[in-house]
Amino acid sequence: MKARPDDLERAVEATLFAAEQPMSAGEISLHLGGADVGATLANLCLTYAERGIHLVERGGRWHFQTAPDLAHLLRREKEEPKRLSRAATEALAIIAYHEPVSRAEIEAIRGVQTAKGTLDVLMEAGWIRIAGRREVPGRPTIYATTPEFLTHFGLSSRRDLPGIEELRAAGLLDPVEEAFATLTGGEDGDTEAIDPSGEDNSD
Amino acid sequence: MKARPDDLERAVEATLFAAEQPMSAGEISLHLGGADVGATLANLCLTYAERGIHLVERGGRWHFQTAPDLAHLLRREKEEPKRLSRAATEALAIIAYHEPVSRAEIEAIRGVQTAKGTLDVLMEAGWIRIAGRREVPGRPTIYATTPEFLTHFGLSSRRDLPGIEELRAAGLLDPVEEAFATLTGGEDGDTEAIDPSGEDNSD
Amino acid sequence: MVDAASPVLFEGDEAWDGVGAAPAGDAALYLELDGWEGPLDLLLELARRQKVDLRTISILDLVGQYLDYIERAEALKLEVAADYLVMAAWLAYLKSMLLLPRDPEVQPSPEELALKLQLRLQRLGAMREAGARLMGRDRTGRDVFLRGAPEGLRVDRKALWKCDVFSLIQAYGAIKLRSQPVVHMVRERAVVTLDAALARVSQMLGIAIEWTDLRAFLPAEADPQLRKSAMASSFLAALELAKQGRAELAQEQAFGPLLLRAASGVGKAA
Repeated sequence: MKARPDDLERAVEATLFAAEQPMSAGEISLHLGGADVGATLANLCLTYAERGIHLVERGGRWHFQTAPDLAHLLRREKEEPKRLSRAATEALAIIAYHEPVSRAEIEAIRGVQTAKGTLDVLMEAGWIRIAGRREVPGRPTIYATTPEFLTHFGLSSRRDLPGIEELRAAGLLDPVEEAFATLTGGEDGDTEAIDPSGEDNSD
Repeated sequence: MKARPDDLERAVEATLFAAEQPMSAGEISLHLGGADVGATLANLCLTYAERGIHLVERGGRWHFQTAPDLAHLLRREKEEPKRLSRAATEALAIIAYHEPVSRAEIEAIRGVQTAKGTLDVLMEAGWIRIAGRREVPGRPTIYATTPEFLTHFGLSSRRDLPGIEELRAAGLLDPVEEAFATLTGGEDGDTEAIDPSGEDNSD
Repeated sequence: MVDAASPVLFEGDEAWDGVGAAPAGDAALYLELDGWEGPLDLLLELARRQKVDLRTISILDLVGQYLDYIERAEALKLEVAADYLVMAAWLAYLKSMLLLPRDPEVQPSPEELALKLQLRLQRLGAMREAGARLMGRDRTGRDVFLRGAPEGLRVDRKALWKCDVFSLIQAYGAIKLRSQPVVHMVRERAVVTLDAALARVSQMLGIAIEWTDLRAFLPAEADPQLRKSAMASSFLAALELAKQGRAELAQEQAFGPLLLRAASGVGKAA
């Protein structure tokens, strides 16, 4: 930790400390009259690395938060966030790892219908958003995660999603049909299986 | 500043950071299982003394706050260019040509009511000022232009404003009859008396 | 893959924990039929009980377990939802195909169907694990905390008013235009008044014994405007004279020439 922070460092520190929302480097710079804050942010990150407060970047936006290892000291007085149902947890994971996805694609993976309320809960939490429509027949709505999702789960970016690289490498993020075609030498794709479990119910 | 804060220091730091209210040393201690936090608080105070955030004690309770010299960052003014509305432009023109005038007089000349906000905008812009009161029943406030008005419009004096003849020559008074100029008196629009019908309307 | 019984992984889901933690293979498990999220979910749980990687799972074993499970649930007279039964029928079909000698005519082959089922289980398993790991992260408001009472940043927007001198004088011109009293001037035009026409027609009528076209009474004027005016007033004059009994009017057809002569009585009297 430097003995004496420079003026810009102090200003960035104060700005982020006072902010009610995470801020992007651009927003901080704008607030501080256009100064280049990239190096300063990196510096501050280091400065606080060993303290009880950390400066973190989540989805390109920066904020201060308490060090994770102190959770046990702080938790008791704080209300825990509401627990997510299993359906909502799975839907969130599917959206995060596959985004953007349609409801039909979520259902294809889960093998069951997704109750209307499930996605609503995730929207209300501010973790997912409607990301447009897929340009296929029926033009289904597609969903993606939000910057708040990254903030809440402590992810710098979607690349930080636990195990996403391994899952991608193993082909587990590819649709079944695609993986199947790869495994069987590109034959399949349109087999009309008497599969009762909803794999083909594309929207 | 110490290279590595000890655990208690980190805990106190995080506790005060996350607290929604300032906390007394006793409350902090209670929160952290009874540790003596007096020395730690004094330490933290020093640690942050030169930073953009300060740890301060107010009436026996501690909290973090933005360094006083950076308080201006919390409330920043942003200037947005905005075009003057038509009503405001007309009111300003009347004040410039006829000053000092009361609001009732402005309305009499414009032929429509002038919202209170219109004159406020001109005051906020710094182009008009209250120039006293007219000594008539109701003693209405009268308005005149300011030196900033001349500066903004690039005029060395109000005599620079084109007179009626010039306005006509410029095609700005096209269908207007000759007789009109005598009604408003004077060629150059300087401080001539204006339509007396408006003068007695109290504000 | 993570052991299904791991409580950390699926914390917060009572039904699922209950199932996962149930004593292996027994009534408790069957009673939980409502707890499954569909047949695929049940299959995945049964697969996990094989405690092997989903990539090496024996689909045949799995099918057997599933069918067994449904049978026993039915034996216990539990309500088994339709989709579980549909899956059971499909799995029974798959199982018989897998066991019978391969018929090359049947497409897709049972091995391919089994592979697809396995791929689906892998995907659901992967996402279930990902969800659990996501929930287990240092979450804001549970593990890490934001500043309790941020001062907040406020940006006060101040209008920077803009106007130029041309707009100003243009506005003044507009006001002057608006407030100028409107005066309508009617241009003077040459007309033949009714009185003039009356005098002229009655004078000329004195010498017209025969029917005469009204147009003959008009002054010889080049100006068509004035001629129109003369026509209109002469017509009115003719009507007036007829009303007074001093003239007679006739018209042989609609829009035909209007004929005029002195009333016979009058003529004789004069």
